[in-house]
Amino acid sequence: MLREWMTIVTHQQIAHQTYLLELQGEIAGLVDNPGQFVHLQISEQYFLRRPVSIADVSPIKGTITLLYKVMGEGTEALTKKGAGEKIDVVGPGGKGFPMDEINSKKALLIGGGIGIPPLYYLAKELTAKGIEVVSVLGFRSENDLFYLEEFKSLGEVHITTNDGSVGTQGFVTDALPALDTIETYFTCGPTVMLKNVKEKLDGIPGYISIEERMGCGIGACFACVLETPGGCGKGYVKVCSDGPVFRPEEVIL
Amino acid sequence: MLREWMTIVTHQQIAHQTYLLELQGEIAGLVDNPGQFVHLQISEQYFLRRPVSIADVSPIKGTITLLYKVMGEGTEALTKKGAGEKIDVVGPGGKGFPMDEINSKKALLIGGGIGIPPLYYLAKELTAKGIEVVSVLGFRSENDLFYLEEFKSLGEVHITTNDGSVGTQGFVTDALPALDTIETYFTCGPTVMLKNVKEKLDGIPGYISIEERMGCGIGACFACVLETPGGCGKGYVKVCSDGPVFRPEEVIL
Amino acid sequence: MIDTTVKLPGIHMKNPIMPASGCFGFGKEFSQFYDLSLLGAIIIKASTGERRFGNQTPRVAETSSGMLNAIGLQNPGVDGVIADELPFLYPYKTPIIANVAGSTLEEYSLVAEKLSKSGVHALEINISCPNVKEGGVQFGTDPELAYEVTKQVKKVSSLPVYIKLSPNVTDIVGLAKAVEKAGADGLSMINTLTGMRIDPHTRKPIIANQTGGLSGPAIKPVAIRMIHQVYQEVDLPIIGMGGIETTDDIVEYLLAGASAVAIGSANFKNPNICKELIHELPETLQKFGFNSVKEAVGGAHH
Amino acid sequence: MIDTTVKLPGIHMKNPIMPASGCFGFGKEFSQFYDLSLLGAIIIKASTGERRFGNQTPRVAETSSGMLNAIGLQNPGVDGVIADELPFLYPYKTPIIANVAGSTLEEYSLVAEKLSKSGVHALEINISCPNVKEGGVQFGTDPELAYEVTKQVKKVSSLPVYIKLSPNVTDIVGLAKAVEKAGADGLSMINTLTGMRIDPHTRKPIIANQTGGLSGPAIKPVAIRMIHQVYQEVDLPIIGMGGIETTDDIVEYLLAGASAVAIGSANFKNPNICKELIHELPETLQKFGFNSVKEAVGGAHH
Ligand SMILES: Cc1cc2nc3c(=O)[nH]c(=O)nc-3n(C[C@H](O)[C@H](O)[C@H](O)COP(=O)(O)OP(=O)(O)OC[C@H]3O[C@@H](n4cnc5c(N)ncnc54)[C@H](O)[C@@H]3O)c2cc1C
Ligand SMILES: Cc1cc2nc3c(=O)[nH]c(=O)nc-3n(C[C@H](O)[C@H](O)[C@H](O)COP(=O)(O)OP(=O)(O)OC[C@H]3O[C@@H](n4cnc5c(N)ncnc54)[C@H](O)[C@@H]3O)c2cc1C
Ligand SMILES: Cc1cc2nc3c(=O)[nH]c(=O)nc-3n(C[C@H](O)[C@H](O)[C@H](O)COP(=O)(O)O)c2cc1C
Ligand SMILES: Cc1cc2nc3c(=O)[nH]c(=O)nc-3n(C[C@H](O)[C@H](O)[C@H](O)COP(=O)(O)O)c2cc1C
Ligand code: FES
Ligand code: FES
Repeated sequence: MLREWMTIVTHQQIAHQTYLLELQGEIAGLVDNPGQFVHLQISEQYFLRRPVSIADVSPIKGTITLLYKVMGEGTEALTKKGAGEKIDVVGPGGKGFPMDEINSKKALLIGGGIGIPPLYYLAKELTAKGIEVVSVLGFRSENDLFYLEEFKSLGEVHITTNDGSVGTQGFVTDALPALDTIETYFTCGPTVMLKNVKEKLDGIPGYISIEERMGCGIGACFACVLETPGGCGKGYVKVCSDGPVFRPEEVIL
Repeated sequence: MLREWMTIVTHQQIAHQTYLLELQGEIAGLVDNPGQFVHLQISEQYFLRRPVSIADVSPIKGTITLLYKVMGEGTEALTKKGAGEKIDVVGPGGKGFPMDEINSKKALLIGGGIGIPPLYYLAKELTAKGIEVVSVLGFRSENDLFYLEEFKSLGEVHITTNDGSVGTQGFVTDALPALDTIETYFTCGPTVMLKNVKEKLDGIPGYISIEERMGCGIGACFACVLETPGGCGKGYVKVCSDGPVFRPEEVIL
Repeated sequence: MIDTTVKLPGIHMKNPIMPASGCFGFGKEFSQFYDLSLLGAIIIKASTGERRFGNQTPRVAETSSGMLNAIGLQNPGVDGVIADELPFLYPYKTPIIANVAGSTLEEYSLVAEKLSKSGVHALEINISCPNVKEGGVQFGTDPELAYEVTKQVKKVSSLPVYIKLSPNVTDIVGLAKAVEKAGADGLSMINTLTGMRIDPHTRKPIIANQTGGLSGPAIKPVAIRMIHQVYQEVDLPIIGMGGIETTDDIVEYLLAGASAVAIGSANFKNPNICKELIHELPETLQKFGFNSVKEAVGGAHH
Repeated sequence: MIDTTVKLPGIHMKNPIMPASGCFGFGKEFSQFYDLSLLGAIIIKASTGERRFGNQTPRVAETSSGMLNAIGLQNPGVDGVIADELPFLYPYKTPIIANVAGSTLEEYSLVAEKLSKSGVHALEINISCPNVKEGGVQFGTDPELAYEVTKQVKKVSSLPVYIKLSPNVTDIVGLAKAVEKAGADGLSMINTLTGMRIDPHTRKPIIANQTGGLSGPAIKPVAIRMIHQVYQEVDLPIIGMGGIETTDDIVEYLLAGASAVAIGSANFKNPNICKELIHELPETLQKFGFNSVKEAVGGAHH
């Protein structure tokens, strides 16, 4: 893990309140797995860093791509930064999806809103390993859609929107494909979604990626802990350093 | 007085750690007298505004010119702003030199360091009124010299530097011209200089412009008060709204 | 239509927004920027028995997200305030809250009594000014003295009395309960936290008085916490203050339990701030699903 | 050559800079960023008698120039700390200060006694943690309890004992004097100020525990003021902390009266901060005309 000033290579809006940010620096060479994140210092005005998933890595350009949504003051301020500017980044954080231990024929990816970005890099890595990918992506509305073509180029895609403006109206759990051939699932999104997914896909081996407010982002402050069922292990895990990806049975959501 | 976002027209370094900042906006049309100042909000990161004297006004362009020196974090951050950017300004503040009541043949202007800028606009206005101007300008060193040609175009100029690299070595009070023909003096600079000038020029009618740390800059918070001799008037004056220009006999330095 | 009106003892307000004491002088300077009749109320600078010059300068210093001040209660004395300052404010359609300070119980009583008859609408008793050597502080940190000063002031004044509490205490609820028992009509929370800055160049405190009162967004979390605690234990309306700069901040104060809010040092950053917040508040309330200010008050406790 | 060494009871330091308790875990994570042997000392996270899970999440919230935390003393218990965490630190050439917390006098004694024999160099007694329901707070706000806990810990421990004071008190000097009388070897100042933030969307406090401890530059003026006050009245070395982010800040702390400093939440903004400050300090001391750290200590009092 490093702290460095990365250079903004690209910064553009790709959907309603949604931006693509491509950053160049040494951190790009340190990414081990999809599902890892970087911790961004937006400016001196915001005391805490903001965790954002790595949505893609280009080893050739030495860049990582982030896809983020404006959720509050920090992400709003982030939109003001232009290509060529530098940004203070710590990363790559966390362990991500353990690509080495995954060995399936067909995988189901379920993402909601700002949980979708890490699944893109995951889908790329899975298909590169020859694993078939089916994605279910949930958005608020038509204007919020992003990276649809990118996901489609990697496999079957199902869309849901809260207002039904595209795809199935409802939540990701309302548009699950036939599950009989799915050997592993991967999901990332708001905690309430993760809970529903975990319940619906009970029995299928899975990986869930969890969001929690962070202090340090490196495992030192205990801001981001989750309890483990029956106090397994140490009785807790740290989302930032033990996760953000866990097996559903490892944590209490 | 207004609060407005003025546009930066010019921003350039003119001497060691010294910058010229030209700002366009309605405030330029409201300046009554030389010696008034504006109160700049550098950015959200600096809680208090910074008072800076108006060094020149261009009614045609609708601009004011500020000349400032980097003294700490705020002025350092200010140097980063570029032409075209907007800056949050309150002004014009204070009363300045009362041009209407001045009626001399020859005036002596004594400025030290960042006290020099308001004297330039003053010199212009005095010469415009047909008053002859002699200036004594004190700098730290040769590298710090600014606006020399500008002052020279308006009258006789004497220079002092602390290290003697140009002009007389020492302080402004070491290079005073013959005082017999001087009818009024005007001085602006650090308080210790003002004290010395006041003493040396005792007997000659004068105006001194004073620096004090400010809160509101508009006369409401009582941060910037000076006591008056023998408790004259209310017993105090406020530098920001009653001043920054006073008669030497009006205030206790 | 969002209802922004607030009725507190003695003060019926168009909106819950007023400038805080000491940050708005006696109003005159800010009247250059906007019509003071827009304000929900106006709290004027502290009055003492005699005129005071206050502390030496520098009296202010900048801090991270805030500032220190040690003005030292400079004011023309209560008679001067009544004769020279209040008449300017009477024509405005805005209730006036006069801030009362003193070094002794007698001084508080005297000032309160005189101001009670001056035409102002309520009194705010500053038992918490950290920038004067004697008095002031102890009244704000010792519940018995706070009780006593409230009792005395209530005795001489026919106006509603708001006690302004200091945050520099171990037990803010204890203080609030003491002044409630003594008959206070409301609370103002909070005054400044005592702080200091040292200039590494001069090796001396920047403020001539050494310590000063810390205000600004830096102290907002402390104010919110104290208001939240006091709201649960004390049955008095609270005027909340400390670092307010946005209408989101105001909603946070209302939710914590404030019935109205005061804007202090933000007036120095932006002389139009009160006007702008008053203008924006209805939209912000609506954004968060409120139809009125009253609906939001104490909302974090349900 | 600028002399940056500092000798305090039990800890001989290359430089006056150490990470603050709870902001550096037990060191492992930060050892990815730099060699921990660079540090003047290292203060580890609090240990309690038994392992604690701590509070519900969210446990942190952002504020202006600071943050709130309510971790709730999560730790593996003193035996776990000694068995699983300390061995990692022993190889580094850096004195270790163990932070001791508890809910009862007995717990403080037990933890202090065990840690005394573990190989650490000094104890820091956290009588001021605002984020646990029982204990902690009262020990830090009542001078008699503070005296008692110091006395007990001194009885069972052969190591120097630093008492970590809470800023949430009316009279910080009274607390400092009480623990001095009880035999404390030094003071740590300050812990966090208790604060709260409310989210206008959810209408609830952001932190699950409702209140949290405010840290960061927002609290620096309060820390400087308290250290300045205590330095004048109490004859104990002070480890200063609260919002330090620059070497200028460190000089300000030294001038106020701190003999060494701890860096807390700034480690989250910049994981290299301690290393960078250690690197820059000599130059900064020189800039302000000091030849050593010792020369600067208490400089604002001359
Ligand atoms: C491991 C991880 C990966 C993430 N990846 C992405 C991503 O790829 N794209 C994306 O758009 N968003 C992502 N998020 C969420 C993102 O961190 C928040 O939306 C962002 O921090 C909001 O900041 P703000 O200043 O706009 O909001 P504010 O609400 O103003 O932020 C205030 C504080 O709360 C924290 N916070 C607010 N929402 C969240 C949240 N959902 N999770 C964690 N902290 C939060 C902020 O970091 C900040 O400290 C991720 C979060 C985590 C934990
Ligand atoms: C009426 C007036 C007119 C001025 N005109 C000019 C000018 O034309 N050109 C110029 O270069 N400077 C001028 N100054 C001084 C200028 O305001 C300070 O140099 C500047 O505020 C320093 O800010 P900083 O952030 O760099 O320094 P810091 O020391 O970091 O500032 C910290 C705080 O102290 C205040 N402060 C520091 N020095 C002074 C000072 N000398 N006077 C008042 N407040 C101070 C700052 O405003 C700020 O609030 C003037 C000051 C006054 C009062
Ligand atoms: C310069 C200044 C002067 C003040 N004078 C007074 C005063 O005279 N009486 C008083 O009760 N409070 C006084 N205060 C405290 C404010 O009214 C307010 O309680 C405090 O500043 C917190 O609010 P803020 O963070 O919005 O500034 C003063 C504050 C400042 C900054
Ligand atoms: C996340 C976090 C956890 C903390 N945990 C502890 C602790 O376990 N024991 C303790 O004495 N202080 C603890 N503190 C307080 C710090 O040690 C320090 O006193 C305080 O944060 C002020 O310093 P800062 O402003 O540099 O952060 C904690 C602070 C933070 C931010
Ligand atoms: S954010 Fe600090 S431990 Fe996870
Ligand atoms: S700065 Fe507020 S009165 Fe002068």
